[in-house]
Amino acid sequence: MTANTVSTCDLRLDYGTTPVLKGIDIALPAGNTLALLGPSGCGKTTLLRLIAGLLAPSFGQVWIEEELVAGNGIFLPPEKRGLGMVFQDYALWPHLSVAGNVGFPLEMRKIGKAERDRRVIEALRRVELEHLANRSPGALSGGQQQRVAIARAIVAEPRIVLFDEPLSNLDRELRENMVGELASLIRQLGLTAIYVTHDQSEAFTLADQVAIMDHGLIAQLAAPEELIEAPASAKIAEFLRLGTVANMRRTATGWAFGSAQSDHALGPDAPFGHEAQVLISPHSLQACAPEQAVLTGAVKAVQFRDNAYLADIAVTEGADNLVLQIASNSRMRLGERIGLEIVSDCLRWFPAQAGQAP
Amino acid sequence: MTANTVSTCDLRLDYGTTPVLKGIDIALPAGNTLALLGPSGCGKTTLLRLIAGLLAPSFGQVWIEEELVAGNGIFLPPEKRGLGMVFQDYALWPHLSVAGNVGFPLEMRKIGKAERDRRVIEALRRVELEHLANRSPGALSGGQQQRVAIARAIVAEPRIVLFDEPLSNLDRELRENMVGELASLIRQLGLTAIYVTHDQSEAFTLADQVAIMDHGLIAQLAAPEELIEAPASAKIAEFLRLGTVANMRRTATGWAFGSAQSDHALGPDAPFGHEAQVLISPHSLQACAPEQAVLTGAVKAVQFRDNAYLADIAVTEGADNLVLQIASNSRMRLGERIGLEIVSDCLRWFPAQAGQAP
Amino acid sequence: DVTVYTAGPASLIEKLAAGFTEESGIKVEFFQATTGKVMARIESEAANPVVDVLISASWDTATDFTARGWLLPYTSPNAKNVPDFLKSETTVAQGVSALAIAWNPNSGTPAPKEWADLAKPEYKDLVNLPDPAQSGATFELVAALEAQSGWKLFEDLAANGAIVAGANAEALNPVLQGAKAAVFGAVDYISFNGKEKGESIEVIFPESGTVIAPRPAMILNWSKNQDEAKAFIDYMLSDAGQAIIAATNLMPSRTDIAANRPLINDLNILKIDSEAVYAGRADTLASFATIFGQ
Amino acid sequence: MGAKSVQPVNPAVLLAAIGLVIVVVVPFALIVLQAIFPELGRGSLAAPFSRLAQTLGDAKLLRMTGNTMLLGLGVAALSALIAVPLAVMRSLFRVPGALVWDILMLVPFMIPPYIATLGWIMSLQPRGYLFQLFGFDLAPFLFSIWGIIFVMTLNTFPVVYFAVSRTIEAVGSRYADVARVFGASGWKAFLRITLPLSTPGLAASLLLVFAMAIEEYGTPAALGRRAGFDVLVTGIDLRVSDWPIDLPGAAILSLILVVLSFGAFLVQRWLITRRSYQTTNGKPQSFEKRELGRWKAPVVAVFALVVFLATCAPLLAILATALSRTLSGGLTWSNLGFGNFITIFSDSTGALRALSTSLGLGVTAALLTGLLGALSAYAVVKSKMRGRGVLDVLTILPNALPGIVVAVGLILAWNQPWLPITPYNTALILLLAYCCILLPQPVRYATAAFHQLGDNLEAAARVFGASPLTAFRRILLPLIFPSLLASMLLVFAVATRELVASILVAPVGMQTISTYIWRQFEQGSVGLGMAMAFITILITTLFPLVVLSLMGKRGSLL
Ligand SMILES: Nc1ncnc2c1ncn2[C@@H]1O[C@H](COP(=O)(O)OP(=O)(O)OP(=O)(O)O)[C@@H](O)[C@H]1O
Ligand SMILES: Nc1ncnc2c1ncn2[C@@H]1O[C@H](COP(=O)(O)OP(=O)(O)OP(=O)(O)O)[C@@H](O)[C@H]1O
Ligand SMILES: [Mg+2]
Ligand SMILES: [Mg+2]
Repeated sequence: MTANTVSTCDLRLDYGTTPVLKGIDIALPAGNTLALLGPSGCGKTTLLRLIAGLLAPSFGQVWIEEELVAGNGIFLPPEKRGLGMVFQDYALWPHLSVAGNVGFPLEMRKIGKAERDRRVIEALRRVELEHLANRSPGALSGGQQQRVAIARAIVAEPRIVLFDEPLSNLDRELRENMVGELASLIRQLGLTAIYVTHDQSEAFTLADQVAIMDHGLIAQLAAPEELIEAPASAKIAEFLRLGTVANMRRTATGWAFGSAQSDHALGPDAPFGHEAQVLISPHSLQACAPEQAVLTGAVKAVQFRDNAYLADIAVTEGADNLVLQIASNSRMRLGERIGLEIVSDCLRWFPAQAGQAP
Repeated sequence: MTANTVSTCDLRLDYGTTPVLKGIDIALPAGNTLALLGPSGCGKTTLLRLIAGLLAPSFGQVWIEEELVAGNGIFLPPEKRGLGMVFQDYALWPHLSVAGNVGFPLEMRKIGKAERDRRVIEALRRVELEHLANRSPGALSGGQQQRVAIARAIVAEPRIVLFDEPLSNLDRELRENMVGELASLIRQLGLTAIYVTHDQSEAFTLADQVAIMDHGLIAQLAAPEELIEAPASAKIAEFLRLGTVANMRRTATGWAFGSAQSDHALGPDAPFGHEAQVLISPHSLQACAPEQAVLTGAVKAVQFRDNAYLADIAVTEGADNLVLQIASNSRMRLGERIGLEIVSDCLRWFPAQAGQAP
Repeated sequence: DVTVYTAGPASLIEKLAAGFTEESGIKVEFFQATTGKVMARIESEAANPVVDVLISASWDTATDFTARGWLLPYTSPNAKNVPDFLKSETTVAQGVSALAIAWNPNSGTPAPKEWADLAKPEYKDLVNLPDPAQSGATFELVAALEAQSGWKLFEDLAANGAIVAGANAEALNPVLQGAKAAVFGAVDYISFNGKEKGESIEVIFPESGTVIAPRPAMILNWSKNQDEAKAFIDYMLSDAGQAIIAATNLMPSRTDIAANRPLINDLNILKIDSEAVYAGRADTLASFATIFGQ
Repeated sequence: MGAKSVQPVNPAVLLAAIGLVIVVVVPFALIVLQAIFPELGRGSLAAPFSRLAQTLGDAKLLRMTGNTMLLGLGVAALSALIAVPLAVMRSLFRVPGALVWDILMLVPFMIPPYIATLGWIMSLQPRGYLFQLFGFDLAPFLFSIWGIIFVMTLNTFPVVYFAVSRTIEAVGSRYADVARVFGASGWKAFLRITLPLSTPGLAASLLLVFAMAIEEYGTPAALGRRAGFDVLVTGIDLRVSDWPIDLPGAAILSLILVVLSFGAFLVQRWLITRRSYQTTNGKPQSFEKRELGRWKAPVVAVFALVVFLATCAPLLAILATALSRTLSGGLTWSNLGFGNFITIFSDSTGALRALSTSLGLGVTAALLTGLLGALSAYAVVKSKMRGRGVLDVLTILPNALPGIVVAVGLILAWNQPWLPITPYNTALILLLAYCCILLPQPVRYATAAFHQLGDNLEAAARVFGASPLTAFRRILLPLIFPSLLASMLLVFAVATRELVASILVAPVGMQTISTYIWRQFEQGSVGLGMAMAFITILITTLFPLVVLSLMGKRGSLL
């Protein structure tokens, strides 16, 4: 079980002269799930297409079950790679019914009619669509189409499944059910999966490893906990919305926000005037009375998030319009002034850097 | 400003003999944003299409700016309704460049070339795509296509914009930026918007009113806070994932889970043996040592959510496999036994009912 | 202006029109096609006809139009030298063609002299017949020969591999190229024209006789340009007009005009009883078709 | 803004309806009336139905109908066999010289069928060119049903080629690629996905081919008679060319043809409305043609072979005849020369005038039928109007009408004395005839293309403020343009050489290329006619080439 089911080596792809993937290395052991996270247009779909055999790499190799399938002048066509895939745009065949779409991979595996029908219905039941088996996919809602695409990808129980944002158009309840379904399927069948998503909780729930992609490169590849506990850079921390990244300057005794002189937080030792970035996550902050606090701010916005309110606090100290987020069980009033206390051992420090957005 | 910009009255739509919308009443004052939430296939897109004039209602009326635009033998074609729309499937025109797609609504308004170019670039800048203006939409990633669709919907600054899951394929960072962009646009221009989404935080951030749709009907229409504080039914509470809905039975002194006899929670007075449902949200639970607790359970799963870990706790008491969620700043170990304490005044009680899934 | 509908060679009507316009200053608009197409057009236009002068390739149409009362009686002063059988109260022939055997001397077959020669083994599979259903003259030839000696000749031809091949020109082309040796009943002037151009083709009029196809010209009684129409008829029958007709290798209808080819008086013309023949047309065509396995 | 009553009439639909009434309904109605009232030509409604029994009682009718069906199905089947593989290569792969092959495949349409057939006869008959060059002939094959099907297929298969290649190009390779991910081999993916998805184009073009084959006169007349193979059109032609003219009989027989093609139409309609073929949707996927790799040479060879048979062989026969001093002289050096060409160039006024008339008519007919075809197809496929089925039926009526019958219908319609103005006896009547005869081409092509378009593309345009006509012009028309352009080129090619209807309705004094050529044949000047045919084919081929290159990038869509 240590053999890698899917791996790539220095995989590159150019569209014309524009490089889209600039050297991707992944190695996914059998039975593992890799989640791909990354900003829009960073090359996630392209990577999946390369693995599926829908594109040939400009450079580098792809191995599937220790067999070289692309690169070095070799190119194994998609049908020989034995994959399942959920396409980002679904790519349902308009001329086949829902059942026809879902049954196709089984037909290709020469599975008899009776068995096929049974498995099609089973797959449709997993995505809660068995009642629409005879519809044309054009007469389905967006979310229903997406679920047909999922059913089609898993119906033949391929060893490797590529999911390209498979749940993006589903409501949250269904999404959670589907995540559960997929997780149990992956576990039961020992599937290896690559899972592109924009939903971190989905990624962290399903994946054994998470790859953060950025501009055609993998910025960090780690287990979910590790990613949250130890993001490799401020950029990744920001991308994962783990909290606010603030620029700090070393004072004589501690660290101050921006150009402010008074201490705001404790941190690593460094020469006076040294700059660094710090990740301040909502749970490294505690609200307190504004009078006693070293840090104060006004409530700028309040959002409801999952199970608590998240308040954006515009910090008064320092000159760089810093906004921190704090979680709270009760809704704060807009404009309300509050004090903030930083729990210093929850902070993560990064060396200062120029660019911000990942 | 009390005039309703968009309203519908007993709006119904059947596909063939299947009713899809069964009587929708909404009334949206100018400058307001209505978020539509609802399970996949419940009719959200259909409602937008009716408002846009892409479908004629089977029954009922649609008013736009106090003018009857559909119903009673009247039907105003879409181009006369002056809307913008983000289609769920983007509906980009493959033969036009990105700029051509975005500029189309301006062309239809006979806006001169120079002005048009300026506004196209501005709209593209809002969605961070100005560098791709000359690409063909077929050569974009899914998320980039979606952003083109957004730019096209807002470029002409129509008074009313319909958004059909406009951010579903964007990464979280971009999504939050875009929500901010849209919110400021809506505020600045006084737009009236209907916003279909599966992301509650998006809905609650943007919307003045939220409508929960279910099977072609509006189950609840309320302001975001109200929806969270006072969901109209257990079904809605479950759909919104506000917590776990548990079946309770009245004991002599309080309420017990399922068929258990000992008290687990305080609640409204009722005859002995009476049944009810209760919503237990993560913040109505507190972890405590298992020895002293009336309620104990084992950690079944842990997810990372936004800013905290959410643990699923399989409750030991009661026979009905109850799973409660509890938020925690630290990751709990799977299988760990913990005690739970219920903060009774955070509970919401509903009369017992049969069906569960919304 | 005068509008002429004509079956027959385009070059002929072009030259006649040009000559007439030059002489009289009257413009001629013409429509030229096969007899069938010309008639179909007149038939379709019947509600609002525009034709003044009609020149057909089949005398039969003239008879029929006269019977329908569509023709304007007119006898041209120039028609004096036209034999009686080529004119009537309403109609006068512009020129005459005859049917003949068109034979390719390069075909390696002996020169035929008689219709019956073409049923000989030397001509096995080498004879074309124009379709009597499509060519009025061929029909008359078939009817006349049948009246003379029954279907035997045609049965022999069919047994010898003779083939029915479309209208006149279609039947001739394979003979020119050598696929066939002879046409049984070719329209003479087309073959003469070919010969003039250097094609290897001989036109043979069998001694036993052949049929002629006079080309009747007539004025329609609905014509609004009757004087011009009459002038046109006069011109066609004038020396100049008849010379143009002779130059296309048709026989001029006036007996006093010379031509570079055998004339009516040189030919043995089979007598036919038009009325009876046309009355039995459908039967004749059906028997013919049966013989040739159509 | 003034609200309108429910679902206001879409102006595109209205335009289509008006156009169809003028171009199709009027002549067709008169043909039906003519079938019923034998005396209609004389403006009398006497003796209705009197010819029906006699015409339908014809003993040969059943056999002729059977033969007609056989011919139509045979030609359609063989066309599909030849055209589909070529179309697939052309649309999914980068075939070297694709545009040149396309233009060359247009040439068969520019060769009048009777000339092409004559070319084949002169090539394959005993002592024909084949014999003169290689010492054998193929006469038994040529003068048989197989020969007829072969020759007619070579004249019609490009209809299928263009339609299917455009359809598959719109489908792209994406759907097949997806099938391959799910385990289908390349071949399986083609059979199960690409081919079914190209059904709209395939079915539509096969319908066109079927209709063209059953209404074509020249080839079955020239080749079929010897094989004892007569079809309905030869019967129809006999009735209009044999005195006494039997217009009602011809009309009745053509209605049988219409019924046959209507049957084919119903099958086609069932095929393309049974399922959805909307492959062009709002999430565009760019599609790049693949390289042929080591298949390049074989594929080019196949293209070359087909083009040689369909285009070069008849052209060479035409050229050989045009260069021959005499037919009987054969292909010897001494018999060859440019005499026929010199004759044409020395007295070129008539020819030039005919040429410009035909080119003008061809272009106008292509534009008009293109527009009307696109509008009607839109009305039928995309509008939700009630009665659009009727429009669809209207567009196929002229499909199987022989040109000569259309011509009769037009004369009957437009030569009524009470009409204040009439196109009759002007060039307009030719235009009407061409539009009526050729309208089915753009309609079928556009219908197929519309079936591939997702509904939301138009919906989006409307929402963003485009009126129905603007949405049609800016969004739908460009999206179906590749198909439409191909069909308009077909219309152009056919209209510039249409003979059968032209002969009958051409205004007095006006010649088209085809009537000009035909008159040369009539006089026995085969060589002269062939020379003229050759020249006009060259010119009509150059014309679209020039237009397409002027159109730049959009022209290369072809
Ligand atoms: N053409 C059609 N014929 C029949 N039923 C249809 C058709 N189009 C949509 N439906 C059905 O109508 C219902 C509502 O569809 P709609 O697209 O409005 O759903 P939705 O709420 O937008 O869902 P989603 O969140 O998945 O996009 C669905 O159950 C769908 O299956
Ligand atoms: N045909 C093409 N030609 C040129 N560039 C392309 C083409 N297709 C995609 N791209 C570019 O390649 C990049 C990667 O695209 P890809 O679809 O892999 O992104 P992605 O990570 O899946 O994004 P998303 O989350 O938006 O789906 C994008 O910036 C896109 O613009
Ligand atoms: Mg993607
Ligand atoms: Mg939807």
